[in-house]
Amino acid sequence: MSDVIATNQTILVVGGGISGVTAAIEAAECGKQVILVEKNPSLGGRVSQLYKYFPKLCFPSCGMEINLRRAKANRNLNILTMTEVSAVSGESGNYSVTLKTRPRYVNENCTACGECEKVVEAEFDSEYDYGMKKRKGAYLPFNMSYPQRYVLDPNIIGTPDADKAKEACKYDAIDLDMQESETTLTVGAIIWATGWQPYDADKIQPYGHDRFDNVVSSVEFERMLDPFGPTGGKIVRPSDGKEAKDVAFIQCAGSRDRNHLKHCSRICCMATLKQTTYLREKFEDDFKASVYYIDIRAIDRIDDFYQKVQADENVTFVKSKVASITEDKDTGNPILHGVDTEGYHRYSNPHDLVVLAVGMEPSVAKDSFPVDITINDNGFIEADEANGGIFAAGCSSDALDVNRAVQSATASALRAIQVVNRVAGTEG
Amino acid sequence: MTDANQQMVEQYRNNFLREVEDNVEEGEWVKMCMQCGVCSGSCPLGPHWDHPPQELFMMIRAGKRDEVLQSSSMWMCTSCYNCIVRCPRELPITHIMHGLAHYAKRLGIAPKNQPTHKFSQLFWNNLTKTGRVNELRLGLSLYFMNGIGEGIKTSLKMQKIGLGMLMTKRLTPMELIGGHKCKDAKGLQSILKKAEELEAARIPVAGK
Amino acid sequence: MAKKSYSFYPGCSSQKAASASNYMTSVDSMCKTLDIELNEIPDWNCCSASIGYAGGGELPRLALSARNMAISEKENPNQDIVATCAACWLATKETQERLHDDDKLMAETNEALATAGLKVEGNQKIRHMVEVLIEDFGYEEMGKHVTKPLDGLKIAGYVGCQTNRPFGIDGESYENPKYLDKLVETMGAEPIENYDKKVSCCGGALAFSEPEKSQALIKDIIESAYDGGADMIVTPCPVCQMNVEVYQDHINQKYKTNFKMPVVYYSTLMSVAYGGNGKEAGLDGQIIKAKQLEDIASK
Amino acid sequence: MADEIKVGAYICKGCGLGERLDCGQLATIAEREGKANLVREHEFLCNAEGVAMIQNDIDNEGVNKVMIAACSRRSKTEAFSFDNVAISRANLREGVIWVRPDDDESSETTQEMAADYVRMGCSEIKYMTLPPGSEETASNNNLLVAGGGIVGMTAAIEAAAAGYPVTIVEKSGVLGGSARDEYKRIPESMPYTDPEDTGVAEMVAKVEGAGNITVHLNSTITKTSGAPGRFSADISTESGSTTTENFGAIIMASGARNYDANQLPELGYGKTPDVVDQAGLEKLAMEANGGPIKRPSDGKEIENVVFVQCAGQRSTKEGHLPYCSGHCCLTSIKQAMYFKDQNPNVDTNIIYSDLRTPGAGGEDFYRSGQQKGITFTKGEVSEVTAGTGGPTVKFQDLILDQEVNENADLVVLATGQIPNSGVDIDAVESTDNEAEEGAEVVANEVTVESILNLDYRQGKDLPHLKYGFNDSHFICFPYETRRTGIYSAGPVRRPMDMAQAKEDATGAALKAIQALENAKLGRAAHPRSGDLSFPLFRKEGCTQCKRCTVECPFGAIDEDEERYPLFNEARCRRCGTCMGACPVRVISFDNYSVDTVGQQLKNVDMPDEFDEKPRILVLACENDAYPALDMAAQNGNHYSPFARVIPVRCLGSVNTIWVTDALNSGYDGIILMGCQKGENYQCHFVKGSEIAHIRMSKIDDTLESLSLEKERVETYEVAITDIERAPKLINDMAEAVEKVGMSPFKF
Repeated sequence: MSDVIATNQTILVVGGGISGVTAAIEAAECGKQVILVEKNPSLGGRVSQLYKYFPKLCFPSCGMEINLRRAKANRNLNILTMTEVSAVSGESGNYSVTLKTRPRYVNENCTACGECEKVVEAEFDSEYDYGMKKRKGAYLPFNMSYPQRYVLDPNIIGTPDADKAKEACKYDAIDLDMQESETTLTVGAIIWATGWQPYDADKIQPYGHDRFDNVVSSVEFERMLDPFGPTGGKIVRPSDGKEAKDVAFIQCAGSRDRNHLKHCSRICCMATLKQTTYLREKFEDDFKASVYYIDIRAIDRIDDFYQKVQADENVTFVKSKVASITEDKDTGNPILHGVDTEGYHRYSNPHDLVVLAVGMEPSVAKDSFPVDITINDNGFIEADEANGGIFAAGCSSDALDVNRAVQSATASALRAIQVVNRVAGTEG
Repeated sequence: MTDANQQMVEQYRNNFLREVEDNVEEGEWVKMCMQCGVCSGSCPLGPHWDHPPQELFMMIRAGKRDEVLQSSSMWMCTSCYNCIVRCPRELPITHIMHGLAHYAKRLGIAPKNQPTHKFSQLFWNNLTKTGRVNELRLGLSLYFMNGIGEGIKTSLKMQKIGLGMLMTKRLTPMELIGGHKCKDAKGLQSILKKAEELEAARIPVAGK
Repeated sequence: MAKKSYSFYPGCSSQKAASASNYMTSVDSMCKTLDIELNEIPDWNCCSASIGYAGGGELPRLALSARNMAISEKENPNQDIVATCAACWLATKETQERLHDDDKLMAETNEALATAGLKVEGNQKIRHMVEVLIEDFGYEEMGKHVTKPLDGLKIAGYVGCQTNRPFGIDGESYENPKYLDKLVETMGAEPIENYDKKVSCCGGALAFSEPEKSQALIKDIIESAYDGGADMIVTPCPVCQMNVEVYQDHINQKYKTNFKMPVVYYSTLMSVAYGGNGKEAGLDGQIIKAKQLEDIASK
Repeated sequence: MADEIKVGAYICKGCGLGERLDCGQLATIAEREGKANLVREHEFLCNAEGVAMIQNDIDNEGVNKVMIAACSRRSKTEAFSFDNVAISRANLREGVIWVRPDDDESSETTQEMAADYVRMGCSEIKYMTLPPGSEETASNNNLLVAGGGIVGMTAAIEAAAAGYPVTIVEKSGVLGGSARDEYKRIPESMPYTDPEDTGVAEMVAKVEGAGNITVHLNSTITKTSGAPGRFSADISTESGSTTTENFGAIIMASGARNYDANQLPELGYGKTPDVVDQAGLEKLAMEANGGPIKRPSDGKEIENVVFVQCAGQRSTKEGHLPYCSGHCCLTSIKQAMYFKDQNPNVDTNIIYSDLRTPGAGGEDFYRSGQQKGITFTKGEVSEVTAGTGGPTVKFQDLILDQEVNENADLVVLATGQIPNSGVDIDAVESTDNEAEEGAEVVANEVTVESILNLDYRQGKDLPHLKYGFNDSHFICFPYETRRTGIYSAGPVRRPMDMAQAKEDATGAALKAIQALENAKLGRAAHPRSGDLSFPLFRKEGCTQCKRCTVECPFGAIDEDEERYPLFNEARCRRCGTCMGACPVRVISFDNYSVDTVGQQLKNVDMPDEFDEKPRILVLACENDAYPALDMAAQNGNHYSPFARVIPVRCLGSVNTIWVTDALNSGYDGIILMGCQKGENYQCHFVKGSEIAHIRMSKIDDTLESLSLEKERVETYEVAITDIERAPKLINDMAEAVEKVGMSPFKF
């Protein structure tokens, strides 16, 4: 990391999800010096874990390919993975930031040939697959990982696995002596794009995500569609591997709920509508989808996607917040209990599988920001003069869909450029 | 104006909502309901409600005063608190149900023969008398609350239980004469009297 | 451990020769073992158990619990108020919360109390006996005193409503609290895994006024315990204990079942496990005899 | 750069290439057949030492063209990027050894595969030259903003704050747009509980205070020509005087107008003054200015109001808007608060079907509305009638399941927004399917007058996407319009509230700035950002068929006075669709031409018919199909050793001559892999894939004339996720070839 040069005309972007990557590239393509830090081993963020985007049903990796090509081609852009911001001081136009980089144990010699993965035995829960699948102790996070470079799990360091991996590497790419390193840089502006994490479904006790196999979260369901994912692209029940053709979707799972997240996470309705189309994709006409909702928030132009799904006779909508889920012990079917509030109809509906449309929670907890900026009580960064040269991009500013997140990221790039241009103006 | 028109004017005006806010325990929460229905689905006696809580809240906003206050629904509440802990808007639903029931009673328009309505009153009378509940008296008065004939039947039906309780010393005939009580029952009653006065002052029973 | 003293609110059902008098018996012997001193609140009164609301308005009902708190503050200063009855605990704790949230209520309540020369501040902690056991002693400490582990007993931990909602035991979930299971384990017995009626309502105060409705609920609670292979049900609540135990004959008649499921208190289990005899454990108070416990107790 | 060409060919032996392949033979091929002037093998080419070796050859050996035979061009891109030299990559890893089994019977064909890729790499580099960058570099830092509303002013203020001078052209006589007609705005900062001042005044002050913002009021843009870096715009005042100014980039912030509520007689609009739309209520609120709001008909203080959500919206009814306008739920809550804040006893009932208050602020504001006593009723309004005691709203309460007639003092209809997106240039020759008809209805409505009056061959305004909005079609790239250097922002792009519109304006300003910075360097904008190549045009050969001007997805090509195509390089996105379109092949790029591809496929070694070694040509989109094949390789999905894959910028750039040449030179099968086309197209050059499919539909004639089987040529839509399918398509072709037999055209 010693090779990183930064001045108070440099823009620091924190977070390598689609918002951070966008902000960084847009700024760099305006000719600015940009440093992008990501705490995970690869860029990509949450969207890289999605099967398709709504409403176009296109693939996130497609946009990522373009962004990666833009990034590779741009020499104004300096990308640091496995790196976090541990401290920030100073003011707009002159910040001092401390970056902590965890050891990857693999250097730039890595050709991603995969020999190390073959020989390592230890397996761990795959973060990329939300623990639904195992990965080796030497691994490439996912197909499109960038940098296209392997990682050693810190837990195998000091075990025979580590030495095996080292021996297997013909390119002297594995360096078991790597240590956590820390550097302090000067930057002019900071774009905060640390994004979101899915709300912990286990906390929504009445739905028994922690007790019933066939209750999954929407992000877990999304992973099922990945041909390389935990189920090889099949929509099946975790309990018995049977195809799940009768699926219930529960909206506002953790959102709009003062016991959980007070805010509306905006994306969940569209995500569910999208996921009903997965069922049609896989099972043609042989499926049933039931959406339990309070309000369907298919906002603005894309309301027509909602209208399309409504027209699908295999999809039904029930205006009801499901009260509780019990499990039919013989079949493993989750049974949803509640009241359809449109005219008061009580139901106890069994389904093959239940998908909880979990909400968006800011990844960085309100009290653990390394710098004092204005954060609202939902945990999102407010647009506030007092934040000086620090600007939020994407889901660290509010619960946003991809399109709006990129919009916000592009805007944040200009705000950062205003700062560094001012600096340039005064310093010439 | 014809009744129809009169009714039309009343509908969806907030007169009744305001009445509830002013006079019903925790009534000011009613407006916060977003009609998700989680309370209705969470109630163990759910199937027995003519109008589940969330519907009652909408009825209040729609100005359906009589339907609400004369309903037996809120008397179905078993105080299990399922609705309260699950409500995404943190409405104290259990208390609102108790409050509505009490207010209906206070107005004298609660359903006359609703058993819980009666029992609840008996319970209150029983405890305020001596300051402590006298289970035997409560039981007997309960059995006879629908008249002698009914009472005999019920007590016969309950006899076996009564016996079991007697034999395990979890019930004693001695309760009929004397039994447990607060020494300072007078003091307690004066407290309750004062409390009732204060409440009455706060809640002038709105006639119809 | 040094002696621990609490201001005690037994509640109507726990009085001598009342429906939960056997609860009291077992609590006494449990406390003896754990060196807990319970100082009864002098001249305490009924809390109206979240059912008196037809006759009693908000303020009068709050005044009831407020009186108990006021006396406790005066007679047992600086002691937490402990209740063994779920309803008593809940009513008192709720009163404290409401009085603190609403100054007007607090003022009016004190105005009423003043007529009997009382005044409430409501700063004493209001706790359920189970809280005391878990927080002030802990499972390990409770385990230390076990002399007759309840080997081979399979017990369904029926938590019910009011010890669980809306306050519940700290750190436990409303939908799947584990503390009774842990306690059962601590006493050497085997808890029923995922007993799915664990927190279902028994019909509570409606047992009298709506017997059919509440007995339908009770039926499921017992059935599910049988399904789980339980020898008996344990509960922390006198209302639950009474309702689930005494109506089994009625239920058998109505539903053609043949339930004979003993329903005991956690304190019953503890008293036996701590070596108490059947009398001390209040086993003679079981309408449906808890045979296995009696055997262990008489060993 | 030295003018004599010196090709350096570098063959990597890392990643198992050394073990799996006879690299010596490959080196010989590069030298003998590939005519490389300098050939080197290296154990591990991408490491520092290997890269240094190449750099050294460039610096000291005069190597000016580099052919790297190693991994895919998508791997180690940074390591293998050298200044001032053309580079080609032969994909021996993902393209060969990773897609072939490591066993003896495969080794021969695997080696042949590798050999061909080396031949291809060498022939490609021979015909590549390093693009110098367009001479058409123009430098102009000024931004033109069409529209002086909140969006336009925000764009101007933000761009100016970054040091770029801005000119605002506003049709009306004042700045502020529709926001001027609003009493207050939806809150934009915590605690999100109360309506806020619109902030228009201070914005106007900022605009006027800024030294580098010029405002033209009562003016419109009557002509726009040029390209990023050199736009020229005629700005005309009502009085008719016109000034012409030059700009680097343009932001279109022409906003939206209110749906005409007169189209909703069933909801009582126009039948009584006591039924208003949201704009009408803002007017009443401004008149009341904090006092009690009065009823239009008789000035009576309003005691109860009913808000009807989705009025004429989210409906497929004739004349209604099919979309949701996004802001109306929040706006109605805000407007109900106008009443509640002034007098809590006023009854306000909002009748909605889905209450849409997304995000953190949205839900807080909704809760605040309830706190203030606004009643929310899930219902369907069927009719509003005028009556003596005020209008009556007839609706079905969906919760209480009852029909209600509510009498009100005032009824507010939450009608929607219609974008001022100018002329719908596609509407004319629109051959859209039924599904799109709804969209057309709206589109035609908004076909009023042009906003930009572009002097472009393809039309006066930005193409509309749907329902008249000229949004970007791309989820990940919301600003990518089809007119380089012109960015739309605000409700003209998609329905949005004020807060989002300001965010949007700021983003658009960034893109505009970026566009003019790109123009200074003559480099491409998204998606081929930084590409310095540009279309070269050999006028002599041109037959003026106009295919390039018509097919360019970005309207980059106009016609000069002699009706020859006129390339506006700064408008070009370098997809090569023009190159693919040109029947006489007079269009090319320095580093991507009919030859760079044509020579590759010609230089593949073609075994004779009886060798039973067919050759299958795969032309794959570089952004989706090619990465899919790479990832297939990465995951060990094997495919036929007879395939030869060439990445193309876009299927639109595929010139049918390549297909005919391939058939003539004996290829047995040809596969074209492009992106999804149609309504949800995924082609990054919008039309490329679609156009290619149309072109290829005509290839059958060619096949017939050569008396070849149709099965020999297939065109597919391939997504980047088709990691299993892409190899399968190749294998399917191999099987098909086996069935129909070898091509007779092998000489």
